[in-house]
Amino acid sequence: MPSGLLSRLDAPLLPIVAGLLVTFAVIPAMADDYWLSSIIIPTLVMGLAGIGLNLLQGYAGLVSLGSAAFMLIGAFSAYNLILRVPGLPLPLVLLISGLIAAAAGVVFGLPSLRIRGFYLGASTLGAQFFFEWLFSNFTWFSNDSQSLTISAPRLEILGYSLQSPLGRYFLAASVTVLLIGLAFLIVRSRLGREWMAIRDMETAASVLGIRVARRKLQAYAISSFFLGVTGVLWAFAYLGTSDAHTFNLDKSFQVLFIVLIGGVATIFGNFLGAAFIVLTPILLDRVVLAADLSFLGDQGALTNLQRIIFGAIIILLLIKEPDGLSALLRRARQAVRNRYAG
Amino acid sequence: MSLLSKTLALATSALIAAATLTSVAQADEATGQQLFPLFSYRTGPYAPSGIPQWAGYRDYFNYINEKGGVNGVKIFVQECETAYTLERAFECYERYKNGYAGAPVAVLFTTSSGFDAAISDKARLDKLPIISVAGGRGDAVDGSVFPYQFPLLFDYWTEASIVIEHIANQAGGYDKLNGLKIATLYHDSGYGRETIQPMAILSEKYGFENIQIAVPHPGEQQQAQWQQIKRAGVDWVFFRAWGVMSPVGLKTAARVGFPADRIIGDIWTGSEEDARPAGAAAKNYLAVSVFPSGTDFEITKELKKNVIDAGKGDLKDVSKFGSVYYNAGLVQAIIYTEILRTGQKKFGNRPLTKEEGQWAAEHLDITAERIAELGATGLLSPLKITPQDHEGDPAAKIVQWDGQKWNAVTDWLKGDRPLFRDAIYARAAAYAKEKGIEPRQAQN
Amino acid sequence: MSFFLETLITGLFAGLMYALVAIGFVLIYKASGVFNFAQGAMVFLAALAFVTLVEHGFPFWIAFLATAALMVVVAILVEALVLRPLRNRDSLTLFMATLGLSFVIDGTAQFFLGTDVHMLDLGIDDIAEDYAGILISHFDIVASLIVVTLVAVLAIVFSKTRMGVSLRAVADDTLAAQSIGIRLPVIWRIVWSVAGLVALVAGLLWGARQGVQFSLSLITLKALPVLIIGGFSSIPGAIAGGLIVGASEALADIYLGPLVNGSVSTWFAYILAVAFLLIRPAGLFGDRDIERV
Amino acid sequence: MSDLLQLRDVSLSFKGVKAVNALSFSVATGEICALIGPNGAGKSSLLNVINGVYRADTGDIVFNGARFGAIHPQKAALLGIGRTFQHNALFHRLTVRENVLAGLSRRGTATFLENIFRFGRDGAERRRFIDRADEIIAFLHLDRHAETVVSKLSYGMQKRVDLARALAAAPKLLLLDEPMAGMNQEEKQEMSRVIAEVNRSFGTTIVLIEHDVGIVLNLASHVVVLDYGRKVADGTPDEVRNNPDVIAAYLGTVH
Repeated sequence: MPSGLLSRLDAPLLPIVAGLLVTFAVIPAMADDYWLSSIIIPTLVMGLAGIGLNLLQGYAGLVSLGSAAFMLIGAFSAYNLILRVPGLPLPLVLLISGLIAAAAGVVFGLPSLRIRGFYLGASTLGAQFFFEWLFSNFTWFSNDSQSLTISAPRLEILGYSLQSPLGRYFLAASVTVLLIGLAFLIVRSRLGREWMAIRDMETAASVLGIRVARRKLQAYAISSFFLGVTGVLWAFAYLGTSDAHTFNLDKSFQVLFIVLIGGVATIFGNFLGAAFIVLTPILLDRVVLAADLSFLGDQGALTNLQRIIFGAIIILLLIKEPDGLSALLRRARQAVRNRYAG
Repeated sequence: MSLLSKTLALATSALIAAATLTSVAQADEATGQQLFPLFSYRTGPYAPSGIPQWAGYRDYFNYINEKGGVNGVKIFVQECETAYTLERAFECYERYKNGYAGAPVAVLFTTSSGFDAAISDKARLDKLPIISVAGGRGDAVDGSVFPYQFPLLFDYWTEASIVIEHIANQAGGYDKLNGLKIATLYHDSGYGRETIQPMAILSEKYGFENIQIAVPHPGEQQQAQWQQIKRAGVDWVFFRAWGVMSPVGLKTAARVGFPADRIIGDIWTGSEEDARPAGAAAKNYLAVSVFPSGTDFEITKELKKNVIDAGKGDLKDVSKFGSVYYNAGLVQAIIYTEILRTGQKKFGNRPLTKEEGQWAAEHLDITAERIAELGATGLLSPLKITPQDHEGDPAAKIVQWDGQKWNAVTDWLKGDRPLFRDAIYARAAAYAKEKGIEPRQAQN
Repeated sequence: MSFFLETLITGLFAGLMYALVAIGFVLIYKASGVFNFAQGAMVFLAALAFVTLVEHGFPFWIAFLATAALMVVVAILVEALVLRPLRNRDSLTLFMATLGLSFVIDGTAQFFLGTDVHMLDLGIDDIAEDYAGILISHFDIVASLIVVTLVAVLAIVFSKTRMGVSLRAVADDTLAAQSIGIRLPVIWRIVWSVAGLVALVAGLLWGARQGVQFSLSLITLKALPVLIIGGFSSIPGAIAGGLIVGASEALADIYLGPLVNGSVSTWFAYILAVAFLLIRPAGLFGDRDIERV
Repeated sequence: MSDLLQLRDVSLSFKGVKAVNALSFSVATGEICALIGPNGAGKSSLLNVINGVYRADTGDIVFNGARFGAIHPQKAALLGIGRTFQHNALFHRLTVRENVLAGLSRRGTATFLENIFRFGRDGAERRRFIDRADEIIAFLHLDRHAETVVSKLSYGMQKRVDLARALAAAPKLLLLDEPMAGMNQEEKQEMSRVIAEVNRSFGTTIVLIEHDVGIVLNLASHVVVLDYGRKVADGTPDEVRNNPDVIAAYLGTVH
């Protein structure tokens, strides 16, 4: 139970060291460019997006169907900051972009003070469509680029270029590690506890004197901060180029899938969810290629077949594994332990 | 299933997955062949515009391979479904940019202006030439700034001037344009916005009123836009649609009572797939055409005999054989094989690398005689690329839909490309500055 | 002025068409508490199946009945494979499941029936005619008559038949309804079938206007603001919401759009809906639960 | 003895039905006041009005010298009104200790940034909270379950956690909505002892709703009898016991 961790304030040292070692030594040494660029980086970044939404939805119990809008704000903020404020160091760019997204998150979180459930969910779609329109309609945001795309500026920290796949991986991985740490600090703080209280029983929380409105807006702000930073990474550390439609409704739904598949109110579960979202289409594609299913139809038919399978897997997961992949993994670990202990 | 076996199943499938991912990448069954990654979109809102094109490509490659390949080098087609999303296109790009299964990639056809814009930066860094036939960014014709980009054959700027040329011809001369209202109704994307600048230049020169109206992606609703057009008393509409936006636009025009014969479609808005679903509303609709439809070119007859009738064709719906988009795919496939031949002449009859591909694309010269040898007379006009000019000599016809098929109503029009020269090169220079690119010195 | 009226009227007509899609949502939401994102996919499936049959030479009514039967089959499958296993789960999970379902449905439709654009001709002219200086399409009038008839039929069915009474019982109090012997799975199957039929009608009308292809499934997104304004559980609300969204969106696109150099149709309805929500947190006609503690 | 709480002519209705009808009574500082009456008498609604969950249609409430018609629940908590709930309203996915810590929220002084990054006032607050939570947990003999997720506890235990959560922030006035509902006689006696103990040790004024008249008359020093939203009787247990109206309307019919 993640909330049970609350009282155990300090994380165990060994797994952290091992995790850092894998992240910064083993993976860079083992993975090739394709793995880094097409699988590992997007998994990390989408996992972070999952954390962003999970803080809001899993911990504070608020619904959002417009997560991608805040990624979009982050990405375009970063582009414009680098373009218009020369010499601003990259870490600051990431921070400020996240803060801009957070500010927007507070504004679009205001309805949550009056509305609940799906009315709230559907109204967050307003943010989705509004920002998608805003950033493609006003070309100033894309520096009047004819194609409405923004492309990665020179990414560098202290003069060291991060343009190579490995460099972009280090960027994504460092930010990921920092934000995972931040997420743990948040959910183990009084703020995290009060979010969960509001989630479990809002009236009781209010009666106990928890500042419900303020906590909700803080949830939107922090969630949007995470999403904003994630958006920068998605646009520049992963894709290299993006436009407003990169962060469309499909992306918002993907983030939602990540949370549900990975596990509600978990931190690491989001990366399982992200791996599922990133790998499944590629795997299905490869399986189709390897198994030569061309007798079933052309590539289009096979893509639709993949769509069917993907949809079915999601339904199946929701039915069979209500607590997400992280619960499955936890139980599996338990089972293995029991078998070898006994 | 017990938890343990569940875990084992999970672990096994993960292993199989990892194995699939790596093994497919490492097999070299295609050594000695030339990789052609086909970034297709057979699903999503733009699938109808895509499917016949992929058939055009595949059928021609199939035909060439059956005849032994390009000078003995077979074309290894790897289709990668993008669903017209940038992210899938990126994954496809990463997957194939360094070749695949032992087959190198020489040039990459981007198949969408959107991918072209998004991939161009990566391609420049990877030094991989990208080719967009009758698409891509207009300023990429400047080979000194864009050594790796080839917007071959036709561009949207020239298209704009051809549309104005046609309207001038109908009105009785360029001097009659003054005071006319010409609206551009465009798909709100990089592709759609390409004509904003040339229309502004043309409007300034000829004095017509230039109205620009955007339709948001994917364009399944256009009521307000057409009402606006109707209300403004627009004389002509330059209709730059794509996918579902085309038939919806034509039907909506009919709803508000705007005549179809005053609508001129873009080259990607002028196929059977665009007009036919609009039914009666599309009758007399005009379009700019670079890729003629029809099945009685030498090469299409060959394809009919050897591929279609042999049941090896890619089309599910054979009635699309010889349609505008099918022929567009075919023309692009022909251009590709000619690029390979150009390179092979210099580097030998073997699969080309991307450096060699870049050289080949810059020295492509498809003459009228060569076109006749290919059996493509009437399908393709001569095309000569130089390191300075990455486009060739663009020309197009205006065609009209009679309810069943497209008929040419003009001969080849050339528009007024020199008019844009300064603007195009200024844009290229601005791009070079933004990206810190040192324009290449002329070389041959 | 006449242009204003014309815009307003075409907007109202469009709004009725939105309402048609929204009604499918409302039915399902009332009976099973599921926010069915797959409604758009069902519209698409129905239209595509119908048009394919017509193109293969089947007469209109045969094609209509066959497609209706298909929608019933879909409803039965959905109940058995998705709703029943997910019984008593939270509403977000159910919503996500319908997202997955929408992939399955539109994937299946296109896997078997292809991705082409089909023309769907219902034999109703979609050409504007002049009524007292205002251009109105014949199609709009016929379409709104169909919508009105459909709503009337639904209203009669739900108020006069035993099935309708059971349905209302379930919507009012699921537990009580079960305790008096109403079988939920049966109700679900019926309601999803009815929603499937509504989807078929919506598919035919929208398909005739836009052509039948993938983007039809996107009209879900047009129906959502309608639902927010009207309330998820009210059919009159869906109609009122539809009219409000249709009219205001049309006017905004014409009069606000040019000021911000572009169409505002992708988001305007949503922002309007949020504004509505701030005033009426459960929509125009929705019920607000009193919280018990 | 002064009055901590006064209700003056308070009325509340739902969809036209009067739940509370022009009700007035006072609760003295330090006493245990019981509200009794049949189901639907308006007892829970009354508690909800006192701490702001419902808004009274008319009438005033005076708490600790401050007078208000309606109050936001959060504000009520800040003024020192704590309460427990009739139906389980615990934070069911949190542990017992976390529930109690959440009950301390209104005592928090650090900003969210201090809390997250653990600087400034956070350290002192954290220690203060944990000490206080452990104190309450020990007081209510919940030590063994401190780390248990509350949804895994028995019903009786959950009631106790609810009380602990409400007590944590040391309210001046504690509203207990059927704290013994669903308990057996032994558990009721135990809970009754705990409530008396709270009243004695912390000097907390308590208003409670309870159906078991036997328990109530032993525990409370002041009893208010309600029926259909009206006050039927108001006085000491002995007075109430001997009130003929009460006997007729209520006591006579129960048990």
